[in-house]
Amino acid sequence: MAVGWVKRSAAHHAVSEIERVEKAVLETSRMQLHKLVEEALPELEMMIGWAESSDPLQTTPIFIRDAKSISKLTCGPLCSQNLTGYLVKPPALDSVPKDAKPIGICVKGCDSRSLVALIQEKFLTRDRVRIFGIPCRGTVDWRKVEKRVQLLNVKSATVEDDWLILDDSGTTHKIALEEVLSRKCLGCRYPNPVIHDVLIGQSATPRSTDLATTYRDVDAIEKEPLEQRLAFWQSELDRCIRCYACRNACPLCVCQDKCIVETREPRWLTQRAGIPEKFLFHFIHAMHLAGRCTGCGECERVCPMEIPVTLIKEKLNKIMEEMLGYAAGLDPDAVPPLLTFNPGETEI
Amino acid sequence: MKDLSPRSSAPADETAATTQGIKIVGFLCNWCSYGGADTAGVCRFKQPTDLRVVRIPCTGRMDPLFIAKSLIYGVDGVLVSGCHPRDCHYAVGNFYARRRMEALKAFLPFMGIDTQRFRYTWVSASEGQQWQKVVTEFSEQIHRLGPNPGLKQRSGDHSIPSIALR
Amino acid sequence: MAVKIFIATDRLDSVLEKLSTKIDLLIPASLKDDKSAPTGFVPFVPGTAPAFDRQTTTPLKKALLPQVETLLRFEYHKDPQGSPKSSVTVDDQRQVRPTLVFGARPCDVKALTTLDRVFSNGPYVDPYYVERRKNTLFATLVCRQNDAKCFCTSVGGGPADMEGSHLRIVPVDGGYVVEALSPEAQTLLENLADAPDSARDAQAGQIVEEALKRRVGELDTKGSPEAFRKRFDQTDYWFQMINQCLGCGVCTYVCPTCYCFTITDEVENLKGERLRSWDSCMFYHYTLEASGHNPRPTKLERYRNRVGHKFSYIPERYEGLLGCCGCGRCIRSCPVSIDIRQVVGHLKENTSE
Amino acid sequence: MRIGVFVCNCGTNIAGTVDTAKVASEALTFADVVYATNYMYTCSEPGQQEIQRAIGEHGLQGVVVAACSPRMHEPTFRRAVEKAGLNKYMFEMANIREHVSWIGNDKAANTAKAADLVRMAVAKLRFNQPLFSSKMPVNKRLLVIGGGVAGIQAALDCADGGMDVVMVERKQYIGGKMAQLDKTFPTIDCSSCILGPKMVDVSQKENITLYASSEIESISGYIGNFTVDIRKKATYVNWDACTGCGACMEKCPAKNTPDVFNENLGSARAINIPFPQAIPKKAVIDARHCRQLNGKKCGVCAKICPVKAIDFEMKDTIVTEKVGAIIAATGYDLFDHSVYGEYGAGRYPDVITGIQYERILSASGPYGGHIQRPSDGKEPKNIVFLACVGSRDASVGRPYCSGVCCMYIAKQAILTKDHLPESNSYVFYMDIRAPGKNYDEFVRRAQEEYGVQYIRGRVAKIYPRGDRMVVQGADTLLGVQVEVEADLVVLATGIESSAGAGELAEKLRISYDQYGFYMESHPKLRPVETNTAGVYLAGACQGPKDIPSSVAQGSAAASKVQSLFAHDTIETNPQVALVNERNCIACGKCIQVCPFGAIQWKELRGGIKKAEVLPTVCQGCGVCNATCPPKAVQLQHATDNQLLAEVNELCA
Repeated sequence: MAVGWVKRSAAHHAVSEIERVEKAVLETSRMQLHKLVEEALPELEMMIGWAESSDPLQTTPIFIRDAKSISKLTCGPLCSQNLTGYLVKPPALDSVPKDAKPIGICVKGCDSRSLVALIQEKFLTRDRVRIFGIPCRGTVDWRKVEKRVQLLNVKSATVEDDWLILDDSGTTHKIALEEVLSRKCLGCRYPNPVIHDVLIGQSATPRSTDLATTYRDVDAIEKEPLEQRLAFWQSELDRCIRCYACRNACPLCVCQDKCIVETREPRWLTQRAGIPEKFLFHFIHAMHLAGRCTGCGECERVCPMEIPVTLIKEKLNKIMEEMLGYAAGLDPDAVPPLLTFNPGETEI
Repeated sequence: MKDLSPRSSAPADETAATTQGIKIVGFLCNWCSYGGADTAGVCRFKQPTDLRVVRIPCTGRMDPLFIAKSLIYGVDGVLVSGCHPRDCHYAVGNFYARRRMEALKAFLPFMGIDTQRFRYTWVSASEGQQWQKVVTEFSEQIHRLGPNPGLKQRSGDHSIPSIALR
Repeated sequence: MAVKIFIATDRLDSVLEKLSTKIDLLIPASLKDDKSAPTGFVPFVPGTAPAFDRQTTTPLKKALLPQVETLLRFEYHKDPQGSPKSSVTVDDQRQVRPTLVFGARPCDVKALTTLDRVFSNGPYVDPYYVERRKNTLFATLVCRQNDAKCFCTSVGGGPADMEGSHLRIVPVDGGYVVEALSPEAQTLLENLADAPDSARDAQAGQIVEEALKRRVGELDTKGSPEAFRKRFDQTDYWFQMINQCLGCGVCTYVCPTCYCFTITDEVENLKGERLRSWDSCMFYHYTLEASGHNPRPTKLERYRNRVGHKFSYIPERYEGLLGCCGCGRCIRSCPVSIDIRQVVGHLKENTSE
Repeated sequence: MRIGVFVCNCGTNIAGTVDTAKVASEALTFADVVYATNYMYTCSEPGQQEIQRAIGEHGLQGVVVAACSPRMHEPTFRRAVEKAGLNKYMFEMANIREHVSWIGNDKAANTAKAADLVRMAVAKLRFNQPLFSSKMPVNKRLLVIGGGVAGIQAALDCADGGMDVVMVERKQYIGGKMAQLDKTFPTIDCSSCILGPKMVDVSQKENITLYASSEIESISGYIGNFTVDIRKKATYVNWDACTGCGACMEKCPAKNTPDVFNENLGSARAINIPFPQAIPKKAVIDARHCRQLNGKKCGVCAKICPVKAIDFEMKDTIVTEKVGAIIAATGYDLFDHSVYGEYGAGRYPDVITGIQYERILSASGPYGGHIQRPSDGKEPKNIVFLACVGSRDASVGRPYCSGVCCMYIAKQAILTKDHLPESNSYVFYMDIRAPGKNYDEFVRRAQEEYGVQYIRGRVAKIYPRGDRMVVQGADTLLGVQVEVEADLVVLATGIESSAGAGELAEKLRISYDQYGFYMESHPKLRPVETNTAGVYLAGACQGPKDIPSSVAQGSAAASKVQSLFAHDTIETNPQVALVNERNCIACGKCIQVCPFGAIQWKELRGGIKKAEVLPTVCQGCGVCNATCPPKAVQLQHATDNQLLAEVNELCA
């Protein structure tokens, strides 16, 4: 699991230097965030960030309009949600007039790519957002934590150095952060926001700089024979309960209520709950994101049935990178590759 | 009309016995490949009978989801054919289609669907012989693969070994 | 004297196998080969390891209200002249086999009381539900460990609440003490295993005692129906509480008391079937009217309805019964950590403002 | 829906290998099919009447005909059902002839396939909606792009018919390649004598607006309503003032300006009127060679010009014209023979091209019509002509025949003999292609009357020996190697598409082949139409052509335009995309991908944006439909539900 780190021992050394002061940095980052938001808030319509929830292991998105609430803002490895979807999905901003002040938003590296994609697709103009970029060393997957230790009533969760420290009804669990990071984080190439107005904290070192590391899980699937892959996906997708959390959490699934998996006009899917329906639903989700997905992993994070749905999009992302040399969410002026063409590419 | 077909390339009769149950859907653009299929017919170029053609205005109309839907729901093969690049009736429809279908082609096997069940090709309205070749080859390929196993696994089988991810 | 047996942990599989010859069994189990994977109630086949250590990810309700069920099949018949649909045959035959749910949790079983009120107590009796309900027995596990998201006693249940259960399963050292709570359950236990020794019997009794006393959750739902009505039009409140909601259907699909459904006819040529499938009030299409108008156009109205339904409309309609069993699944599964306890709890705060 | 199915026997064409009665009886078992029958010839008058009778008798709301290709008879049957009161789009065809009966002999398999195709057609028909055309006005002005002989012919025909014509020519003169020719085959007519009057006509017709030295900047709109931006390139001479007196040319000191009109055989001046009969007869300054424009002190022309027409500050300007139809007549270019290293790759001055030889032969050419060698001005004795230089040669990417070279070589050889009776002409050729009227006779005259020596074979090498060129080749008829010492070698360079043809095609939204020639709608039956309504083709832009064919096509295109302009309005095709505003999420992807610019933003009350299809611009390709994520854009008559219905029949 930690191979990526061990391999690059030189980088590792430099990184751990930073991590030694991680807790302090985290605290400082949080304070820095509070200070910057406080300064900026009068010029903002609203600030979207993370706040602690009733579960210390998970944060919840928060929408701040008054200075009183700024103290609730937090940042760090427990802030897993990608907030950018709120900028474009109703009704979060229905009450915000289009000519109003900009909206402040906290983004991690991966979130910032979603933002770029949204700007690129003109759902958003750059001047409508004030971007508080937060370099990220990976976010905690609470399900991985629960698989390591049985938790009853977590009172607090803190990150110190390379460790996640939990106080569970008097018992203290010390878990290596590396072991409980989200799957998508382990192949992350863009831990630092690619677009931002201000940057909070120190920049992070990418865990991957090559396709092989980023798409290691895709390769793991591809190593299996075809029948095995089919069996794997049938088994995984069979668990799908069609709650559409993956779709709704995706910042680029902009159709939302008009999504064709629910409409009758046109009618792509029936109400049947067979594996074909589930396959087609996930095909629709994936194909609609082909060349657009920024790999933020929200779809997989929110799945109550723990289906590795991001993996499906990862494969398409890999195809786009290998076939067309395109990675989404990096260049606000680029055209998504399936919305354009090149007459010359006879052998793509 | 005189039968112009070269006798040697008439595999239909021999394969007819094995065509039972195999169904191939062909999405053909109205301007080129549908015309090419017509030309092949006019020239009496014999072809296997498994193909069922859906006429579409342009391969640009092809949402890859039509292909995915067909294969997921058990059609044995999908053949998409349109105008040659640069000959598109709508100038660029097939350029869009090419990228989208290439992406799908690379994607299908990841989900466990045999990419050999899907083929796209360019055949003009005058290329009757080429059409015969395409249909014959693709039909034979699907026959070699046999019926689409589809998503036969029963819902609720939890014994499938998973693949280790990070 | 109630019939009791002791099933040693290592004998569990064989006992269940024996039991499954008498009645179909549904047990909580992992939904893939990996033990830590999401769980749900699945038909028992020998070798399936029951997951008694934690609450299932998907709720028990699907045993009585499947996610999708065929209500009826129909076929049109044409005469040789092709007159359209000259006759139609309908097949609504149902086969419901007696089933025992082995290892349900008190909260899950408690939730069925809400479903019962809707489906069996009239004025519209749902034959599909009723038939399954009649043929389903529950062996309920006394809940020894709740987590931070459980709040069953806040909503009228409890970790040892056996209302609606036919058997009680008490996890003790080295196995389970299973006790019949109804006459039909007694016959099921016959010749299955020996009675527990006195030490284990006593331990079981002690565990039940303890569980009966345990308070789980601190939510106070008294006055919620009225508070909800006052809050109904306070958009700011709902914005503040649940603006982070994604509008997905996780909470409703994992909820053991949510029972909303949709009915569709799936027709192919002359044959068709009428399907009933779960629906979710969190979905746009749930209230979409044929005109195109949607009375609940955004997630604010939809989430408000979900809270109102569970904590105001149902209690007002059914003499204080709540549409919530306190299992905490919606909190556990919510992708953005919305805690329904907070939303309901805050209803009563400063309602005058 | 009450659906009727008509299965055509097509004599024995279908019934020979398909059990049509069985297909019909099977169709009766499909839902909604209330009537099904088979008929001998459904497309015949009685066959159509049978459909109309059944529509009335059985109250049919939709009709499926299983017969030949819809590309053949769909319009026939649509008219038939329309006459019986149905909307013509409540009709579907199953192709059981070209796609079934003619391609297999297994009757059982064919019958099953035919039944499947009928089932799919019925399934689609259930989702058909009546569609209605709308009418839109036609702007009766024509744009002709290219002022060669094809364009001139088209423009004059339309202008004679009373229509306004706008002609755009990128060179400073019209007349095209024909203006450079000396004589024309097979009649040896003087090219400028027969073209000249037509050019003068163009300049004198009041209803022709000529933009020379101009190019198409952009084109928007659609049939009946195009808007064209034309870039008038800076000529540095005010043409309104210029009288074409030529005084400037005489005094211009930039004497080393290449003479493009004379194919660089001589030199011109930086300010130039290329030939005496040029239309328009206006001077143009070549900015690359003008001393004044290159920072040197000069301005001689400005001083000399009696009407003060010189304007060194002139810039390109854009003018906008609105037209209802466009004829592309952009002509051709000649193959650049420098890729042939074995022929000297353009290094030898006495190895010239056919068009250069035309200029040499021309009395208004660089040598005043005297045949002489470019190198030393000597009269040549032995002249060798090479056919197929850049034609029928796949190795240089030109596998096609240029069609005119055999003829112009014969003409040039004949003219050579006329000019220089003592000379010897040799022609190396692959095959003689002379299929026109009096063409073959003409070639024979060259061989028999004029003693031109025709050698069948390719030339392997051309190299200098002393002041002569050695042409080495094979005579494949005699099977011997041949070597000719030539004073002058003429390469019959082939025809290739005009430079920039591709870019213009993209502006016109028409397709072009791999060689850059524009694609006609149908190679036989729609030779001057393109697949973009309102855009027509004339001349060599569509493929190599000689003058008679180009003129004929010019007239043909003009007649197409006139029949379009005979109507005040045109009916739109209702099989276009349509936005369901309720489902549109305003992502703009359809606008981004539409090849025709047919989708635009529309603002509803409250500033809500939605996509809107302009039905008159939409060509019905469906790229938007495939792209739209919520499928709010649906291509009428090929909607998702319609295609899914067809696919679903096969999934069962």
